[in-house]
Amino acid sequence: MRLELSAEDQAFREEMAASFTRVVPEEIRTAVLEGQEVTAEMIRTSQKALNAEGLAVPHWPVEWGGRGWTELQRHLWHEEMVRAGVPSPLPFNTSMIGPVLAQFASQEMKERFLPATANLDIWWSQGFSEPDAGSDLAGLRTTAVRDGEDWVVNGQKTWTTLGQYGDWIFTLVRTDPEAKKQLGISMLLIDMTTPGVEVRPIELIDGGHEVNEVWFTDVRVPGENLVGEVNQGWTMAKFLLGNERVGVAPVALVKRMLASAKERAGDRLDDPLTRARIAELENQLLALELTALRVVAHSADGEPHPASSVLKLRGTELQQAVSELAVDLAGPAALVPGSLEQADAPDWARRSAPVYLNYRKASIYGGSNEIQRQIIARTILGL
Amino acid sequence: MRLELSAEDQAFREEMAASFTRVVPEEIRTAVLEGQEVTAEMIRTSQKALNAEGLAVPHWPVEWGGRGWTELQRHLWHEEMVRAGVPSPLPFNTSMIGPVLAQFASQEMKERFLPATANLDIWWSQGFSEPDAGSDLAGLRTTAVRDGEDWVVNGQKTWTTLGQYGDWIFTLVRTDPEAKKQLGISMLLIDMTTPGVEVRPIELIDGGHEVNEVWFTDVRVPGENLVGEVNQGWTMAKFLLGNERVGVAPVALVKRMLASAKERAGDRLDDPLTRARIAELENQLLALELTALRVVAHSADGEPHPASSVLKLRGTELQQAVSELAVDLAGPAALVPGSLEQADAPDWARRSAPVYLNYRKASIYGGSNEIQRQIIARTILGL
Amino acid sequence: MDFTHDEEQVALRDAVRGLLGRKYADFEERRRTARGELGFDETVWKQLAEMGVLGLPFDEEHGGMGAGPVEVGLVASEVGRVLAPEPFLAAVVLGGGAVAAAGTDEQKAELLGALAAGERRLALAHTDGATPVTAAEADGGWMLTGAKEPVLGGDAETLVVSAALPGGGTGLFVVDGEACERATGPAFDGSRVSRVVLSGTAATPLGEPGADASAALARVLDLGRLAACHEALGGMEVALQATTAYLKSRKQFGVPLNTFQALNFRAADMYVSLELTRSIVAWATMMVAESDAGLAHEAVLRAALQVSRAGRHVGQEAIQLHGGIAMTAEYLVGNITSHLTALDHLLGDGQQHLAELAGAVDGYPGLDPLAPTMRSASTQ
Amino acid sequence: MDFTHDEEQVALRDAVRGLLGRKYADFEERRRTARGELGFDETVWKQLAEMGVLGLPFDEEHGGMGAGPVEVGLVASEVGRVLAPEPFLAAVVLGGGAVAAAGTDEQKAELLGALAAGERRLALAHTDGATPVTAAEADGGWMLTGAKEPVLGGDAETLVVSAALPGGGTGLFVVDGEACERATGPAFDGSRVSRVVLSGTAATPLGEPGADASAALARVLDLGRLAACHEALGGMEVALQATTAYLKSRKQFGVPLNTFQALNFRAADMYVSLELTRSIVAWATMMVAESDAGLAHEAVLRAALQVSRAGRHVGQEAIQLHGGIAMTAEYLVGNITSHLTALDHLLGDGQQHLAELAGAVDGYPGLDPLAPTMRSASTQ
Repeated sequence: MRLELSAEDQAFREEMAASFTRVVPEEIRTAVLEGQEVTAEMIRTSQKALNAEGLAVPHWPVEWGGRGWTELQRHLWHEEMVRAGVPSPLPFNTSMIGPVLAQFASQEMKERFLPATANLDIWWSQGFSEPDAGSDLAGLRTTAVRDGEDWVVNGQKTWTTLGQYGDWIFTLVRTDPEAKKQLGISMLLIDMTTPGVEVRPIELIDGGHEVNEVWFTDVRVPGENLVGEVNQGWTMAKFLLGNERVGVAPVALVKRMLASAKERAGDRLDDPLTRARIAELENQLLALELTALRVVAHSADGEPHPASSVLKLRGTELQQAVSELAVDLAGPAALVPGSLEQADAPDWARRSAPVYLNYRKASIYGGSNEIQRQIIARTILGL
Repeated sequence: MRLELSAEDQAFREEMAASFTRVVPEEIRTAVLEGQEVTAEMIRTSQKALNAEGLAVPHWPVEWGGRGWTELQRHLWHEEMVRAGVPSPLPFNTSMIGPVLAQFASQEMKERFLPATANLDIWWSQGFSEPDAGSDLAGLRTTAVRDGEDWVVNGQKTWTTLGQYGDWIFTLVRTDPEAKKQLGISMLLIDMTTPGVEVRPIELIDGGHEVNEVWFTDVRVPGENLVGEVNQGWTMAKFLLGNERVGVAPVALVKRMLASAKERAGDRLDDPLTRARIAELENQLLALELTALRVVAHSADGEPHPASSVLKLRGTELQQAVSELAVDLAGPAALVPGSLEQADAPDWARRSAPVYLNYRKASIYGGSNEIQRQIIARTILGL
Repeated sequence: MDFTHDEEQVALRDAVRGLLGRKYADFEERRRTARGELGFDETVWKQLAEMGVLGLPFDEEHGGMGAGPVEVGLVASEVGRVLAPEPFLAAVVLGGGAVAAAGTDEQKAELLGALAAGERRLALAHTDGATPVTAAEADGGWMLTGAKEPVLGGDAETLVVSAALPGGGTGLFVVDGEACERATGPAFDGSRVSRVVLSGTAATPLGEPGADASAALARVLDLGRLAACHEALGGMEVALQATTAYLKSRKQFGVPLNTFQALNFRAADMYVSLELTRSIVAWATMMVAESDAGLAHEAVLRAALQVSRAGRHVGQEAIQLHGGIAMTAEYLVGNITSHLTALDHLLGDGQQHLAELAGAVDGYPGLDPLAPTMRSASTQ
Repeated sequence: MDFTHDEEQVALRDAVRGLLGRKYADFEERRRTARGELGFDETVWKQLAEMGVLGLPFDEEHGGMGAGPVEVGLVASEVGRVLAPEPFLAAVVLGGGAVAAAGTDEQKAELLGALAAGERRLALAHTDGATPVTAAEADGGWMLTGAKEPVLGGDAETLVVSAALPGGGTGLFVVDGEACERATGPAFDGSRVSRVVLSGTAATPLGEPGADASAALARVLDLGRLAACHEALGGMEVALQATTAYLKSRKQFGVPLNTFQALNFRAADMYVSLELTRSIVAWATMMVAESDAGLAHEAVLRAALQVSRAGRHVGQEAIQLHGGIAMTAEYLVGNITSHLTALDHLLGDGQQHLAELAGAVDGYPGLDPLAPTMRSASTQ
């Protein structure tokens, strides 16, 4: 057992910290750190800057821009990135479709898409969920029917995050209506400017617009846009969903949130109950971070550590708890409308309740916390 | 809506409070209030004293000593009794077998048993649970086989509370081995001095001996000891289990525990976290008590109020939380052995951990809290 | 001891439920209305006036109905069930309540009469901004300076403003809304909330000029907290109903969600929270109706603490058990959670109430809701 | 950064598990042993001595093995897994630890040598009874007066007693167990616990006579807390294993308990608690091994806080998910819960640790376990 990082990893960590502040413009990082709105343009600028330095897709295969880092180094990369206020590279590009294409696509398709994906020249959207197809995808209804060289797509996707900015969308579509459940599904890449693609906003309870419905009406997609083989979609979907290891626990994000909350608490830190609440959260967060470190330190062989399933569950619970703390610290100021041009209530207080409400999603998406408990009970405990 | 009790109920409450302190010897009530050991003899003395004043079995039919009180009055009777430190009348007698006999037994059996049951001349034990028969009794294995006028009983009961003091035991026995599950079960009263009855203590994790195994080996029971009809046992068991309405939430008991804890907290009340914890528990307890009052105030027609299923669930949770508080208030003094003749640690501190451990049972027996949630989900919410 | 409502109270509840339930049965209608320029429906407001709801707690001689906290609670609960955007809490309970508590007979007749008739909305501007509002006497009149934010329903025609008096204590003043510098917008839950800036703004003392109105103000805030409890309770009821209905109807992995025991148990825990809250809110309502101000205040804090805890529990679980659908603005349940959060922070949250209660915890052996003092006499 | 054990450490763990696991595989054997006159098994104690376990953390020149907190933790965890009644925590970690921290070389050689050889047990008498123990000098020697309770393993041959020094500060003294008025019995979890009364009892200063040993004492208490964390962790591991095994095998309503999703989810939550605890305890162990006293103390408090929370959660749920069987003294799981409760209250409980941590919460922006100071430099 040894606590400190190896000299190499320590140097790596410092290099990351230095790189992020050097490479990504300060106004973007300030916006992130202060919880202001992060625009699509900022995300684009940041990712291009990262990519130019080889910091956007380090976990990809080396030939496509990956760096061959250890899991611990990837963890340090991610944590330092969040700590510096750098917007994470767009996950639809770097964690989802990128690795899938690198694994399953033809060489031609890789060359066409991977560099543009790493550099966010293409903004990808995810087209998996449908109104009646959740975690199991068994109810998937969007169809692609072969017509000559093309596919003709009809159906509806939902919960498409940031779909309003999407250039392309990777979709799961039913290509064999006879096959049962998850069989008969293929993955198709669709240019979102194609006629018949319509993005409709979904307003959330925090008043924001971050998810969308995407409708397909007789959308004609070239046959070459099929990824891998026909009816291989479920395999790719499983690969994609199991591939989001790095950053699965929002440790650095929650640390930043908690440190900000404490900084903003002001007088309320005189209240022993508030102090105790913060100390308790800090301790839980420390235990989570140490668990994340334990997982990455011992996942070198690519096998997921059993405790990794704990990370999302507790990470999102703590994220929610810290966002709830912020609302309590804001007090009545949380009610001051964000739309007022002048107000005494600070911006963070006026944003606190929308952030709290928005983070209710954290325990729902990306495999709900009930799914996580199910995985732990079944896979780890054998129940 | 009206907050205060009616003049009649208020007078009733005061009369109860006065009666209990007058009727039951002070040394018994002091022992209860200070959490000392309450001996079987104290329970006997107390119940006989109550019975002489008509305060032992007020909920029985009037002809057998009942008082025809409203549910609210029965609630007040119970709460004042606990508040005064009067040991509750033995539940096996007054809440379990008494009402069953009054409902199902022959006139002859009623006359033979009910007065002695009310007066605790007979100390009853409960013989329902078996190692493989829990809440559903489907696995009941103790058999009674007819032999002439008698029944011959073989088998084993378990979790028999205070069975070491039992004069008689009311049992569920399988009288028709062919019948399925809960059918083919009868209720038989067995004199525990009969040859072949053996009571074996079960030591619990608190070091105490309050439950037992009761073994039956060729125990010969007169035919007249059968309650009601043969194979009617399940009906009577359901009646008995559904009959424990009064006192289902240990409100007065937990109030007494919490008030004692606060009184004993001493310096630890300077700690704002301890104060907040107590204030929170008091508030939860208040909400529970008000719910109990709401239930009894509106159960006049004998129909259980839907919220009554909340009472056991929350009542036992609070009971456990308050017992945990007491251990924390005791601190290291909780580790001072109760067996030491001299110690600086007060008795309550030395008893605090055994009490805490003992009350882990509260959420298990009498219908576990999982069963309570099941009832709420299914019966009330229709899930 | 009686936790039930009498016939008249049931009739009131049914009438309000009929009106608001019909109007906002389709949640889309509620969203549309709340987003309109006024933020609520003027016709509904008039109908509430006709039903007597806008004058409910005020004396009949001032145009009111002479009803009490029980009736106010019934209405607030109905408002909470459908998230009706009409400013009952802001205008009637807080704004009108302040006038009723501190105004002269003349002021009551004028202001409460107009309020009850649906002709004039009131609002209570109490929470100070960065510059607390102070009152000064000048030229035989009074003027106020400072900022109030947030002011619930602060776009009302007439404001009742609390202000530090020159000689100490807190005064209440009537201010013409148009005379202030005001900005109004939707709070995160859609409620209309204002920032009100006073710069030597002319004001009329409510009640006797220069007199300390702290006690009246404290009473009004308690009435506001209590009404907020009822509004929250109505919301929680509907959130649980919607959740159980969803669990029964929604299928996942080919079976209805209520096949999953873990979800059902969590719904059962929501029910437990709800029932405990129902009991303590009913009790606090009776305490406010029947007890002195000190006991009433403590009872309100106790109810509000429980509402805070239960509101978070029920609101969060309602979203979680629904899943993504409850995150959308067009679905009622998530909006209830949002509104529960707003109500919890309007006039002090659970942790603040707990701190106040904890401060007094060593002053008595235990609580006894049946005793006139709420305290049990001794450990025994 | 490495959370794994090296080969030697694994060998130590296997050896201790072999010995204790074999001896107490049948829980009845553990009960019998704990109830015997001595309260533990002398043969096992000798075997532990032969394995070097009783001198594990002490310098080789004093008869020890020169190992560190990691190795002590491994042993404590094995003790916790089977609830071995041998007084490793009391005699080695606390009693021996005090001698190692404050004794002269001569004292270390004598006392630790005898301890390591299994010839003499030590105990630390630290928690004061009603009359705190004070030290006085007389006739060129020292004597102690006052009472200590509870003293874990206080029936040892030799006691290390903390006492207020005449000139202020706290001294540590070696006292012959027979020279005290002692009473020993089983604590609620079966641990042997004593009350020790000193009435002008002759005592030998540990280390330099009259010197303040507060820092050494604080360090020993932290080592004790840390070992208790490991003991608790071992217990929790076994409690979860037993619970999952029970859920798989026990039938109710005709089906195995693991048919019920709500129970499985609760077992999953136990696993979460356990894994988080495992991480922070491992970290605190490394902190104690590698950092200065201040950081080590804070790390121990943090681990102990998490152990307190998790121990209650896991211990309570283990009983609940088992049902009645876990309430019985002859079944391991309930006894683990009992022992977890004892460990939690031995040297300060979770709430006390939290209060200490909360006191410093505004002194730094956040925690960073990878930074040498444990503090993150700034919000960024």
